[in-house]
Amino acid sequence: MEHITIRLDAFEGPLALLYHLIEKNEIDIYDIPIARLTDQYLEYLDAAEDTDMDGMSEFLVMAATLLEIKSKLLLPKTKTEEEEGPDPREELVLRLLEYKKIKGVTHEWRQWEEEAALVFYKEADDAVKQLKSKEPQVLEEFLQGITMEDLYLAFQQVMNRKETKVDQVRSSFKTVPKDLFTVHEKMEYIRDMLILQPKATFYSIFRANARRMEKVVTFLALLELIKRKEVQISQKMNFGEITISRYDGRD
Amino acid sequence: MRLSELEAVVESLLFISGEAVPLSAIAQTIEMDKATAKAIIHTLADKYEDEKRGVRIVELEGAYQMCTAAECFEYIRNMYKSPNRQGLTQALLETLAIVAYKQPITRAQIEEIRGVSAEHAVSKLVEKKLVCEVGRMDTPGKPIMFGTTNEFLRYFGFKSVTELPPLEDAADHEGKNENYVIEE
Amino acid sequence: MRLSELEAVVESLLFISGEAVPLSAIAQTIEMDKATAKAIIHTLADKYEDEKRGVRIVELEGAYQMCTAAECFEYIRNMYKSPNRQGLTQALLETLAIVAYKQPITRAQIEEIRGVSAEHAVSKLVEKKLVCEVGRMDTPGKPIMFGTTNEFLRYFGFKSVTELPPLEDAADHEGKNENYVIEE
Repeated sequence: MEHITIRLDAFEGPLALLYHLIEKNEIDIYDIPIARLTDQYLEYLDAAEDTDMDGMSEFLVMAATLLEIKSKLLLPKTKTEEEEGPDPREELVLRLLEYKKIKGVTHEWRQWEEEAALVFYKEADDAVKQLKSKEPQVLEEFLQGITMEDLYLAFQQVMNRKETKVDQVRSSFKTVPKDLFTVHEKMEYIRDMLILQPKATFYSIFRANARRMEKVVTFLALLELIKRKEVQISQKMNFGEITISRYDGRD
Repeated sequence: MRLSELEAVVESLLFISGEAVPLSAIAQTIEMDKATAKAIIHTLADKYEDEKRGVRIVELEGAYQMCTAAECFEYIRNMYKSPNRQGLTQALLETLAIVAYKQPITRAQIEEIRGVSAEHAVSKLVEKKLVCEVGRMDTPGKPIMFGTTNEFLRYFGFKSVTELPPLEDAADHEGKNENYVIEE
Repeated sequence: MRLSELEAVVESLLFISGEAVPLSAIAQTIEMDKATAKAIIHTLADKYEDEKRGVRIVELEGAYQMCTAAECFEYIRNMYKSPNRQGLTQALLETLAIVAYKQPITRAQIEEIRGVSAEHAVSKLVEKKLVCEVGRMDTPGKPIMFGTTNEFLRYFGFKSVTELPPLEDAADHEGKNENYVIEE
């Protein structure tokens, strides 16, 4: 070996070094000249400069393995060839093949890595985080300010509905959906909308199939939000489009 | 670089930003003057509008932001707002009212009145401590009976359940159709 | 609802989400079966591709995510002055490949293949969110098993771990481990 310094940490481990030697010497992996390979491997270890013991130990374990295989092969054969046990090199060969497969695929992966680096993914928007974390924790918030009277009205409604259900004549009429919308709910709806978009047109806050009562409640909710200075509306010109946006602190 | 390519670049810039991007930053990035950059952005914005796409571009004081189309809002909200995240829904309100007035009551009886499954509603109300188990009915299967809790009373400010508004008054409220609540 | 409207809704859902959206979530939101939802997503993805738009849609283990087109990379980088992504070291790359092809796999099993300690590499990969714990092996000591993440798929542009380019000699899959338990 010439006078070159070898840095073992250039090799990712003993298998990498072994693999390097096999490639360099164009060795047939299925018929490894173990004596020659062992010698070369040891030469590398000798030439390696100031490697710390931690990093070295793994290389030394492999050296021991190689020497063991070498000595086994050198032992005089006492039995006929058929009775011969497994080739002492077999396990090492399997490991090298396994390692070769992984090493082989990483070349391809480098390309994928470079190509994929050209693509950006958006971080989760604050908007989405805000939409997600909305489970009301406090009972007051959960109940949204409903009163005993609301409860009473709701009960009334249910009982009425139940009675009309058995009424054959009435039940043949088209049912009129009796949605209940609260101003609180609609305020939340408009707030959510302004989380997703910085401004909304006046018409877009009304749901496409909204009935009169829902529209009234939506409008009341908008007025309430304006009163609370949570949103502001603007109109560029007379009869122009009315735009709703989050209140920016200016009047 | 062709115009359509610049348009694609602008699209990617607005997409990845997630917030409003100043016109000057866009112009600088695509190495064009502001007027050209602005024209490209507006072309893109118009295209979104004309094709009724799921995203739109809005202008905010000389900056541009990509956002979702208002028409898609309901769906986005539905995806991120699972029902158990919402507050008091109509189903919960009705179920709570039935329990309050008919207690003790079993889940089957609630379902009988409302005509739909009460499983989710009851368990949600139990979770919120507005309703609790108060015993078991002495019928086959011994179904659980539910009643309102002290939390319920505390919230509504009643000393006892006997103070609920009486049912006879129903007629008075009939015509008002006040099925919405205005908050304070 | 018309098809073009559904397409717009899907577009808005993918735009707003900062992560891969599962097909099932999209299907549920637009109230369609999965096959229809998938067809809509693919139509949209093809359109982006054909029209050379600034955004693209990628598939990640049956979920979908919107991202920028590779052609726009330079511009985005210029605007955000984001540094070039440093590639993985050979040690990390090899370890990652082992995890990808042999998952779920323990650290000891990785070390057996590479012949060196995998402690540093594994913790580095976990830190980079390319690899994560997926359970524990049902053997004495219950060692942690590792698998790849969606971030791993994004990092290389793979669609799914089942669609990785085959190992040169991938015929033998005896390496598969089945005595593990998935942790909740």
